[in-house]
Amino acid sequence: MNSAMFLAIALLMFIIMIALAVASVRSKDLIIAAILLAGVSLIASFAFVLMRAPDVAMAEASIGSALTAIIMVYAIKRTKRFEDDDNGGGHQ
Amino acid sequence: MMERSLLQRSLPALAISLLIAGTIFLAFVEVGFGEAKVDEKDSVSNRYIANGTEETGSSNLVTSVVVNYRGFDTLGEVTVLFLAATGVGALISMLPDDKKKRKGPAPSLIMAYGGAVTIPLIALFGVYVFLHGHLSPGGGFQGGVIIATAFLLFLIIRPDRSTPHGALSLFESLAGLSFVGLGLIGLAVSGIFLDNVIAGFGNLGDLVSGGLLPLIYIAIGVKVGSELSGVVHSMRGDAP
Amino acid sequence: MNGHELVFYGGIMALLAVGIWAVLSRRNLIKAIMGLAIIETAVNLLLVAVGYVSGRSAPIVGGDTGIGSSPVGGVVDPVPQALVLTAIVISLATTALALVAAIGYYKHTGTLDLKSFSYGRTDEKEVRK
Amino acid sequence: MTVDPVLLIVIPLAAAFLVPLTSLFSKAIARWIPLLGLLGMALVIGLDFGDLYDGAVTSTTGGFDPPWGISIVMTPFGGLLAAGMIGVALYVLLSGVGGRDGKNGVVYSTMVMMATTGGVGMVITGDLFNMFVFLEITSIAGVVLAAMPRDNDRKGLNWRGAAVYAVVGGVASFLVLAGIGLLYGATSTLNIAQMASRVGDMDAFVAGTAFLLMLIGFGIEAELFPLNGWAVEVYRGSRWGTSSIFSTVIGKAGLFALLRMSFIVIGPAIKGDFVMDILLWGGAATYLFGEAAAFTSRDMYRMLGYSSIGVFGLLTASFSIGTGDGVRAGVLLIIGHMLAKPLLFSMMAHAGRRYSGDVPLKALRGMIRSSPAGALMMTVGILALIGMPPSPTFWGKYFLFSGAGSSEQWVLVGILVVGTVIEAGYLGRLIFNIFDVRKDTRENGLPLARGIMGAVAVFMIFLIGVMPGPLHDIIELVIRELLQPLTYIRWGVI
Repeated sequence: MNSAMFLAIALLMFIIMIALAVASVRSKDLIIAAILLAGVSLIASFAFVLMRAPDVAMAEASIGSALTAIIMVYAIKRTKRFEDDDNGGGHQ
Repeated sequence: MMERSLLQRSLPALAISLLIAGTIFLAFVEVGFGEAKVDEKDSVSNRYIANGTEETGSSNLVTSVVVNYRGFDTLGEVTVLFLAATGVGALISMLPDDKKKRKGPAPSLIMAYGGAVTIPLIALFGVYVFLHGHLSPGGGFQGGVIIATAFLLFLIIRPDRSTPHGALSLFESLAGLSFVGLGLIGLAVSGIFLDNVIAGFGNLGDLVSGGLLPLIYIAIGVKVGSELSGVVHSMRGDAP
Repeated sequence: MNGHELVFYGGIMALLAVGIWAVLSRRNLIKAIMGLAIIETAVNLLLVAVGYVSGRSAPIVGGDTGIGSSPVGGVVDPVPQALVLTAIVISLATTALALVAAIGYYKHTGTLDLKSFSYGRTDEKEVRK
Repeated sequence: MTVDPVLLIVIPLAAAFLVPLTSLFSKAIARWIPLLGLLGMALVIGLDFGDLYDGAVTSTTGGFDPPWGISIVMTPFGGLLAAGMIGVALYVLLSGVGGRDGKNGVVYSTMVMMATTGGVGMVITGDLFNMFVFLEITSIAGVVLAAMPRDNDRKGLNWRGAAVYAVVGGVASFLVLAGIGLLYGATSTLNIAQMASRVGDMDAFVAGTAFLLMLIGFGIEAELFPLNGWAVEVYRGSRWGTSSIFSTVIGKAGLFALLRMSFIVIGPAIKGDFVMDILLWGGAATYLFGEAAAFTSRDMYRMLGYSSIGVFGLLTASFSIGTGDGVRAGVLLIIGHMLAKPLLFSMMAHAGRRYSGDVPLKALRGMIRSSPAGALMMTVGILALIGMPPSPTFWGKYFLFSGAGSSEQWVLVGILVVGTVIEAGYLGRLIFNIFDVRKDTRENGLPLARGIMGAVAVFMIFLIGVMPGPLHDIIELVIRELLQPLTYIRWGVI
């Protein structure tokens, strides 16, 4: 893999990662936000592979995109799914 | 009106975050990547790369750093996970019960049978990963997490089954104590905690090599697996 | 300074900025925790990048074990990778506990918003009954 | 006699791992294990304490000499703080002996032990990343402690504190981690002593950024202004033991880490007094903020919490004067605070145990009649906190004024006077309430264990206040350790 191509892949990866992160922060639906966050982790684990860190990539893929996402979904199920910006909620 | 107030609220936050990130960016660009560190004659990483395999008997240098050179960190890190698992379990149990039972949909046929086939395979893969931690990418953490993922899949396809909480804490305790115990062997033999006293044991690249290192990684794998399973299980709550 | 460093550090820092922005501006607790998770991912990437050396292979030597089996041109720095392995597991622990605290807050107040809710006055009578 | 200081960490970890195993068989035995673990730590530090008079007590782990392996460097300052932290944790756990266990008593005491272990680890480790790991141990244990409700709580104030601390503390520790990455990138080592010996050729901008990250990260843990909003939420909702641990163990460990990094590593890398000045004025601002906020507090948990924030500011300022007297003052103020604050929290909690949520000042009213022993001990604690002689705080403030005066920091002297007056004002109100006897005073006897531990604290206050002499030699070593980086470097490379 030559240097320019490597750079292009890295750039593309970071753009996707940041787009996913922004979308996750802006989403009103917390479940969707959690899934987008798992996407960020998944791309991050590709970035780890690109930076020659296979051990870290394995850990990030399984922890960041599987376990963190699932405990977030469990937590959202125990609370409430939608973020409302005006009055901060109240009992549903 | 609404939009404007939202913007007003997040503008200072945006400015602060850009300021912090920008400063860190400039500093890190100044420092650069790792060329200088790895090539410097007496730097830590240079020595690990040059002598790591010989001194610890592990082909995977990350493993030799995690378990041997910086084994004390790893002990602390397993403790962090232990505290989190204990804390999550205890705190969840203090919460008032849900009014509505969260009865999820029953798993579909494909989920149920697919899971039944894949769970043993995933668990086996987890064991493989932590057994080969000193040879290939992976190790105790990754293996433990993979086992926890298998457990998670089990929770999803059999939501009605109650899980053996006692067994989880038994594994957790025993694995933690064996980690400390393996460290104390070093303290007893050579006066140094976590000393890999039989580092030269076995041939480099064999499964049975690396002295105490694979044993410690097995303990870590079991501990991480049982703790993360405990966390996931407590977060889900009891079966309806 | 070369292109690699600019792209990697720049991308990571943009991610970090998104995380800090989320923590500072979102009032929903779970959103703030997601921001924390983004910060954690960014810092982990940052640490690995500090040890990365362009054109070298993964820090695994000897044997025929797949990735990086022939480190002819040398290997990257294994130390930051070991640190990040630790940090990733720690970040999961932090996230899980923060989520539990958020659940507890919700169960008692009915909201995930830290600012909109205020606890009333407490006095002794209330407790005695 | 020297014992390997790594046992200070190993013993409580083994104890913590034993707890779930033992709980499977007998809950009654399991609840004593954390206390035993703490007693083991106390034994180790007691055996090693004499050696601190000769310099640092060191050890290695993993069988590699530093900087290859992680080393333990228990300096005189670190050893002193570790002893104090273990003492506070013992005070908290022993005061609860014989009383009704709150919910999850075993988990609570395990977390008290582990928060202390993390704090001790932070002050005795010689490795920067290891310090981060211990920081995480304290902050995870801190979140769990903060989430444990008081006995009669119905409002869930505890959850709010825990949630805020979990998020803010998480951000803090990962900013610290970014700073560690930066320092590793610049010096290619993680051993603090080696790092200190290599800062000479560090870029000033890099060092400044590392300082910024450490200041934000550890400053949050040490409750420095303006990063301390979370702390009040924790103090407001948690048990008195948790508040004591936060104000004397977790915060002190964060302060120690900040001082260690600024004095020994980052300060020498930046020309001039930049680092010292920021810490000095940041500390002074924190002091004024804390005391003023405490003065306006209606809830006593928050009042004592803000008072702790003020003390953190005072400590930061006095260490950053950068003279021998400043360090002397800082050490004595730490000792005074570690003795007086847990005493105050425990007695105040006893007086206010009928309230759920906030505890108003009137809860103390007539305490001299309802529980005379508790009232007297609390009065001693209050006077010791203000700095009446004989108390360690008195000596601390004496050295502080002389240090600030002799380095001609007149603004600082002014701030100290104003702060002390405010402090005397609100703490004096507590004393008035204690002795304000009304007719409807109800009997509220002090539990035996809490009374005995209070008496021990009062005794220690008088002992150190009357005879600070034996501490003299060790404080001289602390001065050398903090003000001459070479001393630390020599200890650290073993």
